Amino acid sequence: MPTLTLIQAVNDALKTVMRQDQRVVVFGEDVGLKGGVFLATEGLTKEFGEQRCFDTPLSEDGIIGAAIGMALNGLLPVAEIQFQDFIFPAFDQIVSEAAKFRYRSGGMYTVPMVIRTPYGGGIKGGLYHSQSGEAYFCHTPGIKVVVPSTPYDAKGLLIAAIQDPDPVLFLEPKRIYRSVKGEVPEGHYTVPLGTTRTVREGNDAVVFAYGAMVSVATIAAEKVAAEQGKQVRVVDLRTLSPLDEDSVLEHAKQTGRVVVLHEAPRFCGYGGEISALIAEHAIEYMEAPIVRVTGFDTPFPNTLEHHYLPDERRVCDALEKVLTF
Amino acid sequence: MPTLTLIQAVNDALKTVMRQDQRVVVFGEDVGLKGGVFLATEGLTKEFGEQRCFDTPLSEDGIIGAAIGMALNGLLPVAEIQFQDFIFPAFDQIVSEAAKFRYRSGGMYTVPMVIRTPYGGGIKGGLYHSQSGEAYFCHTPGIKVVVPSTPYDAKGLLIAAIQDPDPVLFLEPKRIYRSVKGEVPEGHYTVPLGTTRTVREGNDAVVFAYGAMVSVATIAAEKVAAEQGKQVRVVDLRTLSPLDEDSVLEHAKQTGRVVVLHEAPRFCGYGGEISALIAEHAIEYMEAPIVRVTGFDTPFPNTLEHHYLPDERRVCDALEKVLTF
Amino acid sequence: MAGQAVLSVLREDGVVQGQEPEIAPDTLLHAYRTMVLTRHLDERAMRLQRAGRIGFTVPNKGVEAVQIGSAAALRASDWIFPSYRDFGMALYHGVPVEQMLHGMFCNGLDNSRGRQMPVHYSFADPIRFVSISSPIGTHIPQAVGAARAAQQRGEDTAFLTSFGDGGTSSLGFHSGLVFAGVWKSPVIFLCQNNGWAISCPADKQTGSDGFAVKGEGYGVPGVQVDGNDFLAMYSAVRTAVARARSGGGPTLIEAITMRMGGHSSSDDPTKYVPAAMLESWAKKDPIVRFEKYLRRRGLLDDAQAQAALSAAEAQVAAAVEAAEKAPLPATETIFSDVYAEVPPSLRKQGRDYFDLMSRHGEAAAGDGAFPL
Amino acid sequence: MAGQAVLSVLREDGVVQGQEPEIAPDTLLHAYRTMVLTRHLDERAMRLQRAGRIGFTVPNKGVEAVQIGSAAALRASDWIFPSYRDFGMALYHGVPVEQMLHGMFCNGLDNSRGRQMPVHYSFADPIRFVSISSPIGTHIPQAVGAARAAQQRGEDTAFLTSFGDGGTSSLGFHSGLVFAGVWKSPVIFLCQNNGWAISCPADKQTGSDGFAVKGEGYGVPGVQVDGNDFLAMYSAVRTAVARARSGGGPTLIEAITMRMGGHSSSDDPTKYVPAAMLESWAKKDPIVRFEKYLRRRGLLDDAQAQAALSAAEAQVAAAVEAAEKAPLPATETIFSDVYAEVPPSLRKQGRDYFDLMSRHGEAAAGDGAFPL
Ligand SMILES: Cc1ncc(C[n+]2csc(CCOP(=O)(O)OP(=O)(O)O)c2C)c(N)n1
Ligand SMILES: Cc1ncc(C[n+]2csc(CCOP(=O)(O)OP(=O)(O)O)c2C)c(N)n1
Ligand SMILES: [Mg+2]
Ligand SMILES: [Mg+2]
Repeated sequence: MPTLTLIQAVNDALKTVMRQDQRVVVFGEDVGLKGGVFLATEGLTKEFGEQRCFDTPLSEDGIIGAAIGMALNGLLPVAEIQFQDFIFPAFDQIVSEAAKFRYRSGGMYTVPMVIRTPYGGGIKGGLYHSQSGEAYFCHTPGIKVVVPSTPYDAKGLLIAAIQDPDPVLFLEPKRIYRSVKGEVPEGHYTVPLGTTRTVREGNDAVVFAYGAMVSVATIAAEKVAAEQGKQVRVVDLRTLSPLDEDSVLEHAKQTGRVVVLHEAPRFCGYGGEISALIAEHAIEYMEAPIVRVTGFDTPFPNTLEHHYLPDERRVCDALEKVLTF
Repeated sequence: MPTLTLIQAVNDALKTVMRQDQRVVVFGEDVGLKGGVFLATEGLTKEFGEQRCFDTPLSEDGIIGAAIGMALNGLLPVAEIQFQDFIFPAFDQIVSEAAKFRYRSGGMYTVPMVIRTPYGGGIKGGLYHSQSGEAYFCHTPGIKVVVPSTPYDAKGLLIAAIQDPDPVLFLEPKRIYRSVKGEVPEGHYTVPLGTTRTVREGNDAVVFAYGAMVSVATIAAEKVAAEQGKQVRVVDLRTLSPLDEDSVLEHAKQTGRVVVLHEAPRFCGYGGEISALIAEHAIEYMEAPIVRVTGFDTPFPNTLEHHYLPDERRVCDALEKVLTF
Repeated sequence: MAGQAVLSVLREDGVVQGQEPEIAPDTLLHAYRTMVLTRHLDERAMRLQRAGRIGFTVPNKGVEAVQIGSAAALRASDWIFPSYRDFGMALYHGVPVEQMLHGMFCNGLDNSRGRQMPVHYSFADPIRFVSISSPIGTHIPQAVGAARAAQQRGEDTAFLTSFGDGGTSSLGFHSGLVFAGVWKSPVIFLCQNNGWAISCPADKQTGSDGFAVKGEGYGVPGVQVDGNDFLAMYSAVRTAVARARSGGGPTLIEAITMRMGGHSSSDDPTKYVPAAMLESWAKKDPIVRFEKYLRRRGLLDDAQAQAALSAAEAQVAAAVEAAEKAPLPATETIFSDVYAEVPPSLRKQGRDYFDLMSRHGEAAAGDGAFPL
Repeated sequence: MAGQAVLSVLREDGVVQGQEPEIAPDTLLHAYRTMVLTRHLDERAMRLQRAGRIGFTVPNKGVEAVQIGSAAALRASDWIFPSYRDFGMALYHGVPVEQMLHGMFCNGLDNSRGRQMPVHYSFADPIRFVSISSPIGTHIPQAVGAARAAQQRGEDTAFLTSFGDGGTSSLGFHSGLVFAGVWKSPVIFLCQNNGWAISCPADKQTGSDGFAVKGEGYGVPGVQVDGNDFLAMYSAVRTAVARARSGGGPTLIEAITMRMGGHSSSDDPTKYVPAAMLESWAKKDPIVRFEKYLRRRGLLDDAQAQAALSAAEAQVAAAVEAAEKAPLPATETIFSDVYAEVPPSLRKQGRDYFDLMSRHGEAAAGDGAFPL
């Protein structure tokens, strides 16, 4: 099995589906000849021609609006938004349109489409090349939100997303595009949407994470194991919406001590949902406060981003809190 | 003291500030001659002229973009978005611009402005005239989010919002625009942003609510008092962001039993933040699960909206759960 | 645009003054009957709303020639991305009146399962009349995307998207035209300039002289048409459709007309529409004008005109009855169609709610009126 | 637009061929020196980036005449809503080079307190050079709003907003021009058509013939200008500014030029920019052309040209040194300037973090490079 980086796995997923299904088209700003600013779409125009992988004008509203139209009319569009920070001009198309087409038409008009976009911090991108906006979309019924943290999942989840009958926002943790490597099967396979993945076993506590934070959680868990002999479970949520709530509750009940980890600001962030779920359905199992480790409630800074981004220090600190409560 | 409806109080607030401060300008779609589709701005063009209250072309992006520019250059703009459902074309301007100007310029450029918009369900408005999008904005650092539930607060909070040095999203619960009446002082006064209001005393449990849900909570609390003799506290959060977290934690600790109530979908909704706060900082005081009563995780329906909207049945059921746990 | 004349074919007295398009007499009569039906349905809907039997409606009196003229130039295999005022287009292509009424009563037989407000229709058959949403302009780039799918497959389908004068300020107008200009999309952009965006007059909507000129900035040819002239509308759209099918790219058509009622059943236009303006437009009534033409050509007489109206009345009356009798949507429709499959978490939400109802009873229904 | 000629004043050899604007010799020389400084700073920034001393920069070689020509037509009391390539405009009006370098090093003396990426400047003095953000086009309607404030107060301030060919497809372009057309805003919309939006060529950005024509749809006059010709740029903007001040409304200026470097320090333009295209544009270098003109007029000689360059080098070198020595932003700047006052909840977050640092130590800094 070839070893690929996360972004190579994305590229491989696109090629795999495009070879199998003529209906799949890939487009966005600079995805053609240039192959995307991160090279996720490299080689696609060459292999599949300009009809199937092409550049668009600089309008995210147009990109997503057109993708919806294509999906309505029999294609399987995979639109790239160059940075998740630039998805907001398309917010209306996503929230008011893509997410509501099936509902408002009683299932008559549907929009199977994928929006791929790099998200998250850690690349010295400042306020506008670092944001994690998953909560905005997870709060929007009708759209699914997926975040891979390994090359294997990136390919399998992306293929599943493209084949899904509903719109899927596929958030790619750009910080680990090239730093994470792993074995990735050739050809077609899927990782089903709507399941979590246990990254590390342990019964003393659990950390829920996704994207680039999964490895931060794992490093922290290893450290705690080494230093204190406690075994911390790490769970990669990977489909943020619709969430496998049973799995989250199961992990929470089994460990009784929970840390929730993400890069986005804390207030009304995704972590709040995890805490709230547990506080409603498993509070009687909790042996400690449910602690969130997140970005701060500020815009994303540049020079000081290493303070803003949760790191193992902060996760270890939270684990200490829940383990010693 | 005159008795006004909530929308009359909004109108009164605008007139009061406009009389005192030339810098205040009011604009949006149909706010001029027509006085706004709900008549919130009735009479303003007549009293203050077309320079200070005027209609704009049909572009929310333009409305908010222009408001930002006016605020940068010495005016105090109060922009109306006709329905909160139509704010999304301006999402980029709000989230990327208004909320980040001060931060990114080190305080050199600031945007004191207010965005007023009717929100929430209960008027048979279906998917696009009923939504409660507060969570989107509360998750965005740099913008404040305010929701009045009484005429007194509507006027006092709106005046405070207009005088605030930062951008404020002022969400008006349109369902109770005319159904709620109350005494409102003439002339200038403010209700400071960042404080909660205890609507009903009680130590057996607390319901956190805002907007049109405050009266739903109160009706449910009365019912529980009448039927079970339990006294349920009702707290109106009224400034959703930045939230008075200490007050929330205090109420939670004092009662030990918490219900969180809102109209918006549950998943990643505002209620999750309240639950999560408590689960992190006051879980040891909890004598029951923290229960959320919310809209469903679906788009907002039309004919069946009375099922979608939390009513006293649902609040009573939740209170039963937390009181008997 | 300034220099270019407004396309018109029929004088107000029904005499042909311009280039008369070739249309089969049956088609003309079908168009006429649809215009009469559209007008009648529209009036009836307003009365139903005033009587509190439906919650809301959107008047479209005065714009029948725009809608039916455009629809007549399309094939059933074409697509329409309509705005909320366009139900005449669907009627022309044979969508049953009953379906329309179900959508006005938002009942269980409504295609949207009563989820949408009245008149926000979704039809797929006999013509694709794509699900209407309230946000202005969002459907415009969608039409361009749908057209791209057809281009990709080498089909000669045409795509018509319709929006108002106000709609030209929306984001969707801009992105739709940017993409269509570059992609040479087979799309007809139909701007219904009916003088008003709620209370905002068209000349406060744009600094330009009219709306057709807006095409130029995108490389999309624009044309102004007398929107109260069925033949002119048909001609303009037919020409644009022919361009679209043959790979010639998009066209922006500005239909100049007038909204003869309020913006919606919640609106009081007397507050802002000058009475004189209404009077002058009343003389240009598109149905009256078209009828005069048909009579001149000997295609219509009193009896046939009366028959058209009676047929419309009968159809609408039967449909109102059927729709009012139809059941409400089932409560579980709140939870379905969010996704293709109801996810486990949402299923649980639904189950919990049904459980709650079994203990606490049904929710109290509201009064059903949209207050504006 | 098709029929209208591109405004140009200087031939490539520096000979005046068009209408020469009246400009004081001192102004011409200040413009020249600023162009030289801008070019040098730009090159130096690229070398700093390549050496890993700053994380990112945005080349602007080739567009100095657009920037400096425009800036020279403004008063210090006017406002600029710039794009990320426009620092030459600020230099012209006297923003200190040191400030620029602090912004490139994102240090504690940077106006944004190191919160923004390099070159996303905020200056208020001596000219309002409004805080730059990365999202394309958002600043355009803001300029229109700021202009409305001036109109309201009866001031004759002009507002210039600058964006790229790609920027014309953005939402902000549309809404900005819609509002400006209706409000007759004193705004100069400067479209820098530098041929590319990253890798997307201008002719795949729009179906129109150029970008100036886009004004018509908004009732905003448009003009195409040779962007490598300082005198033409100055003339065009001066005319537009005069219109703006006198209540004549907005103008859309398309400056036709060429981005002679990559899109940013992360971009490899050889992948998509044809070499021949670069070569042909190299002959039109705006500084060389302007220098020829000044020499012809006897305003510049070898010694003065050399002095301009040496002065630029010295200023930049000193500024680099100062900026590199400056401290990092204080950690508490993460939490300030979110609101005018730090709210209690955020203050608590900050305190908790400082507390954590006291127990677990500082965070590990990253490598400081923007990878694209
Ligand atoms: C994005 C958005 N903003 C505001 C509204 C509220 N609204 C509904 S219709 C309308 C006016 C539309 O005018 P126009 O486009 O001319 O169409 P017409 O109603 O005249 O057919 C407005 C402002 C909306 N539906 N969507
Ligand atoms: C809304 C948005 N989408 C995408 C980007 C990424 N991006 C940055 S610059 C750029 C191209 C801009 O081209 P143009 O407007 O011509 O300006 P130029 O860089 O040529 O000066 C793109 C796509 C962005 N910054 N904002
Ligand atoms: Mg209109
Ligand atoms: Mg460019």
